[in-house]
Amino acid sequence: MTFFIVSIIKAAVVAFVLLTALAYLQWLERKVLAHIQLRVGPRRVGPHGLLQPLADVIKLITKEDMMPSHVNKVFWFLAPFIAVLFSLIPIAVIPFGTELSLPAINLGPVHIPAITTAMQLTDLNIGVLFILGISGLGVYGVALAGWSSNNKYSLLGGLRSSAQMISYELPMAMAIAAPLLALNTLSFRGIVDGQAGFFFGFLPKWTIFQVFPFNIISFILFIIAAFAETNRVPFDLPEAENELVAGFHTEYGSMKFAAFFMAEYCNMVTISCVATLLFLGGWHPPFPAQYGSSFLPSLVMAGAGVLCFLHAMSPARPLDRFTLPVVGVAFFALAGVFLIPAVALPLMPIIWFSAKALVILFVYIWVRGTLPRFRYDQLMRFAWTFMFPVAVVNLFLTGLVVALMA
Amino acid sequence: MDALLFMIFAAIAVVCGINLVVQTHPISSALSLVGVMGALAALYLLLGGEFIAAAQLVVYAGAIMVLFVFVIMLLNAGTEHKGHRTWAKYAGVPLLLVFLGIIANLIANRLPASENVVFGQFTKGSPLEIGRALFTTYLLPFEVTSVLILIAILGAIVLARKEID
Amino acid sequence: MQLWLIPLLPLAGFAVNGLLGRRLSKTAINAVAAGSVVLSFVWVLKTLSTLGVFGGGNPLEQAYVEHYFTWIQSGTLNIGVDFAIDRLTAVMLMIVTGVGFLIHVYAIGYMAHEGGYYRFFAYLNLFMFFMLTLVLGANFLLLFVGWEGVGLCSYLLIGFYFSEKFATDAGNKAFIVNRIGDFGFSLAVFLIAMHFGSLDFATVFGKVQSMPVESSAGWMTAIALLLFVGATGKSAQIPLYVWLPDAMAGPTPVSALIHAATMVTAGVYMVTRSSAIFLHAHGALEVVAIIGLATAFFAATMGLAQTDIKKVYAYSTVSQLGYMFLGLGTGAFSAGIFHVMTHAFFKALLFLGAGSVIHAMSGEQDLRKMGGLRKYTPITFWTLLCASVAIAGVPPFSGYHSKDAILASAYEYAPWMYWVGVFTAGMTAFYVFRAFFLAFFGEPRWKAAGHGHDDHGHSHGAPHESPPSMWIPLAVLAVLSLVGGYINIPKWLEPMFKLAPEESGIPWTAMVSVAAGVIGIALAAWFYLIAPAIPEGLARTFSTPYRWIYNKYFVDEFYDSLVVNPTVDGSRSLLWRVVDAGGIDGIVNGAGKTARNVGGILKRMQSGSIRSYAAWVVLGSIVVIVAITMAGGAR
Amino acid sequence: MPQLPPSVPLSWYLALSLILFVLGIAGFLFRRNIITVFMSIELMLNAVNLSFITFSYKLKQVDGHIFSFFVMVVAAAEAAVGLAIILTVFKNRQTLEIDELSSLKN
Repeated sequence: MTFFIVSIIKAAVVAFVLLTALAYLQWLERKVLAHIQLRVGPRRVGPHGLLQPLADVIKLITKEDMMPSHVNKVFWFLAPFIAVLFSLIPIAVIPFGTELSLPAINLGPVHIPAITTAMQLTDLNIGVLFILGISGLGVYGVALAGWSSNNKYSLLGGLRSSAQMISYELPMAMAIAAPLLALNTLSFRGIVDGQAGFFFGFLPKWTIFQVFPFNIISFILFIIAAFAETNRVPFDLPEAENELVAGFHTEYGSMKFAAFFMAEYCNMVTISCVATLLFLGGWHPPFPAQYGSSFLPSLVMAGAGVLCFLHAMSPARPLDRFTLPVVGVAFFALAGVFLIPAVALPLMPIIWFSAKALVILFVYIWVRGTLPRFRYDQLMRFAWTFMFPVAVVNLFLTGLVVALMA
Repeated sequence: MDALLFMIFAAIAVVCGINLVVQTHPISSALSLVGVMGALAALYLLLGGEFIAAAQLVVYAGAIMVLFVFVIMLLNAGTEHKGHRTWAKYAGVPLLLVFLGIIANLIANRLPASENVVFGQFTKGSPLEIGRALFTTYLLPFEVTSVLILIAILGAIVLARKEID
Repeated sequence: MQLWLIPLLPLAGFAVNGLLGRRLSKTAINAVAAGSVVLSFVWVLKTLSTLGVFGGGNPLEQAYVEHYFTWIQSGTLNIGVDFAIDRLTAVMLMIVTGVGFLIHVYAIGYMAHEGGYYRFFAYLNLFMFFMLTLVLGANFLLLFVGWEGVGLCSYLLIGFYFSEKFATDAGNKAFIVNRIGDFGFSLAVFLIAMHFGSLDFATVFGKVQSMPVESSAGWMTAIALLLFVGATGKSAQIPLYVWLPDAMAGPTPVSALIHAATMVTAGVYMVTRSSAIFLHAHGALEVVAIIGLATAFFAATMGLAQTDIKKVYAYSTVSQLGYMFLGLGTGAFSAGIFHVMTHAFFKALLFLGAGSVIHAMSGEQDLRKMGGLRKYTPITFWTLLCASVAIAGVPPFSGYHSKDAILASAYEYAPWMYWVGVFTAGMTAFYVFRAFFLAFFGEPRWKAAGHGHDDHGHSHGAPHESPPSMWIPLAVLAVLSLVGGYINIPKWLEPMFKLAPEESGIPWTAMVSVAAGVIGIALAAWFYLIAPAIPEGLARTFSTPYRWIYNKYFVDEFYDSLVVNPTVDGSRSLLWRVVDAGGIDGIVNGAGKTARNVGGILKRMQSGSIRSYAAWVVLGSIVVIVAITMAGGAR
Repeated sequence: MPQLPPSVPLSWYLALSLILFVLGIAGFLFRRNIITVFMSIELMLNAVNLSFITFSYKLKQVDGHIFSFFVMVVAAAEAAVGLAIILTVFKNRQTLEIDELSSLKN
């Protein structure tokens, strides 16, 4: 019985965190893009536009949800849900940290037994394959949306995305297979456990450092394929606005449009988590604890606090003189909290995990702000004449090395 | 629990299968087929076939059916209209019923009383086992299949080159 | 010890030259061809030294076997691909790779101006591969593989000048005649597999030795005789020797390597290898001895009157092979192998020398158009002299030792054989020196006759000495054929063939044979140096025997009228007109007609609509399932 | 309401596979769109796979899984070629009606 309750609680927590993260990921993207382009970005709603996502959600909900007359109704309705569904499912098998154990709590009548649970919804021992399969299904949403909108731009977008996703699934799968050869397990938890420890005491045993240098290559391949799988710049052909208006979601408005948006960001998050788990050692710190890796979060927090105070010295808006110090104090408080071992120990893994994932997400945004878009034939040629052969050769060489070392 | 899951997914499979047959639009048929495949994947998991379940999702639902949908969109095939009737149309139903009856009879009577399916009893379906069997006992078939795939790819390219460009 | 490297290196050379030769430069082709062979030669040396052959002690008492993989596994019969080295194999390996290497080097100079250069060397390497497989193979099947392979290569190389009709004909002849022998051989192999349930040398001979001589002499004799049929085919014995003289149509290095030094001795090797079987079948041994003797004698007589220098040496080869079989037949296996080695030296040298002469005469092979070459080609002269004295059995040169060993055992076996052998030795000395004198002494006859047809692509005035790549091998072989007799093969083979007679036989037999040789030489000198008129006179007085000899006893014509023409006519009239046109075509056409009629009926079912097909399939499957259920198949 | 058994007998899976197979045949027999027919074939293949897996469970051997894996691979190849053929047919005939593609006869 406790299992069910715990599971439900975990699911609720994960869902909440994920959805908030999605909303704020979008805010982050706008901010980073803005700074890349020397703009300021959202700033009006809340301090530094921190409430912008809320405003967006309200706007999207309250917009009129109109349905074009010429669409194929069933699928037109179905598509966004499919997209969101298959982008949300994979998060279920992604572990965020090690075991979390809470002591038994007695509050008079209420009695909660001691609980020890993994920071993960479920640990399939075919987790990797599961994610591959589900993300493979994600294409239906886009394809159906494109087809059912009964509009040539959308149709082209749908066709493009389906072809593109099929093409890039191969190199992606192979790039994933290469590290698995060394780790030889398919359960994410097992994979992360296989990356614990350090070479020569300082270099972490992450996958990318393991079968040098082939896993680095497969990591790069994986990231490229991930960009294509999530239809992000420079591979966002399905929604290339200057060719196809808005591609597969031309005909969608309000929440349905938001659903596609959410699906895209959710896919980004999932892929970043997978990359973190497969290649960047999951929640293992980048350098050993005796070099003080456990103090790093506190340091970062403190640094952020100091930064806030410095900004408060020369405020961009009059209000900042009061808001920024508050934020700074909050940061300092957090830094202090992270010095308490009882809190730090369980939280540390999550910190590292999300830090790595955030780095990859930042790369996503960075690339979007930097690179131009491919042409469609270039995209396909790149997939089949560069990615695929390289992935095959890389897989082969990795296997060779692993076999020789075994 | 197992029974419940079986019921649910079997129901999904059957409903989607019927839908496949009765729907007039290829796209709906394709999607219902995807539904069948998903349900079957779940049933495979119940039967302990982890790898096959995943492969079902990746290969069938993720690749083959996407290809179908792709082609359907490409040809933009509309709903079908009444064609002239062949004798098969009349002979079909009785034939099917006879077939169904015979096999059902075989399953019901001829099969020995089979034990219940309990989830987790059969553990040989893990990727490890499959891989071992695939690369030791079934190595030659495996390689031959790879050749087959290669030939299929070449054939598909040769056939369809002029269409898609 | 990686025995497989030995044959595989030449195979690699064949692959490179055969596949890329067209693009490679001549230097590269030479490097690959000769290099691969010298590498395998070196590997042979290394292997033997690792086995302690060159050291003291008593190495290789029993064979060293390497098993690579199971080739055929059916029932109890289990044939593996495995190589073995014992003392016999060691000798053969040394001969094949060593002489082979020398001849490769020679060929580089000799073939310099030929077309199809890379083709030639590819074939040569392939031949080396098969020959080494033949020698190394540790069971009859591998032996047979090598056997057939060398046959193929000899066919390819005899017909090397495929634009010339006579060359291709000679190739076909060699191939077909060998088929007859191989047929016998394969029958023997089947018999062995049937009776011993294995083809491994060790197993088979072990079983043979374990069983008493008297019992099962019948099929043992059959096996031995069938094996010997194979040997007669490959080693050009009566009645299957006819292909060897024609085989001279091939390039001279081929004649030296394949048709003198190595391949033709395969038969001797095979009989020696299966000595256990022969020793259990004395009738067969007797047949071997008699056939060998007869071949030696008649071939020698034919050699007397040949005018083509290579033909002379060809017949001498046949006759020497006869000697070897005489030795085997009289139980002196080691002596036979000894003669194989010495013969490899001096006969290869004779052919190479002949090649050098032909090279000098730019393609002329007719002895009557030569003469006086001594001062033009001194090296060839001296080397050929060495070879001639060696083959004439003049002590202390190599030919003397081996031939004497054979004759000694022949005397112990049956004196009359010995006397015939001695007479043959005399004839051998005679015709060899006849050719020698005709070629090198007397006044040049080639000026008058001019050069014959020139298939060397470059014509020039006076004969010229050959390039070093040709005369160096000559020199090496000359040395070998002079001193080769002191390599005491019979002693070395002692542990394998207990029955080998004492090396120092009755001394006077040796003297007599030597005397015969000397007499032969003297006669040759008298006839062709002092009084050149005599031979014509003799030919005129004994015109009938001379015509017989000159036409090789009309054996070819005899075979043609007896075997070839009947076969051709029979197949044309009966097989083609009646069996093929009537029977087989009738069957085929009938099948076609029936199919069309049936199809005409079944056509109705084929409505062309896929769904009806599907319905048919369902119907059919229902029927099948019901049938199976009725039969109780589906439980 | 009737109480569900904790687990179902093996034969139910076979029955399900049979039903799906028959549905596939039905689709093959009664549909006219060549792509739908093709999909019915895939449905049949899936049904067979299910029975493979089931028997593999019964025999406690992995072979059934291997077979169904091969079936999937072959199905993939078949889909690639078949769809290419369909494309060609459509290009030449501008139709997917199976009854109009009966040029095998005359």
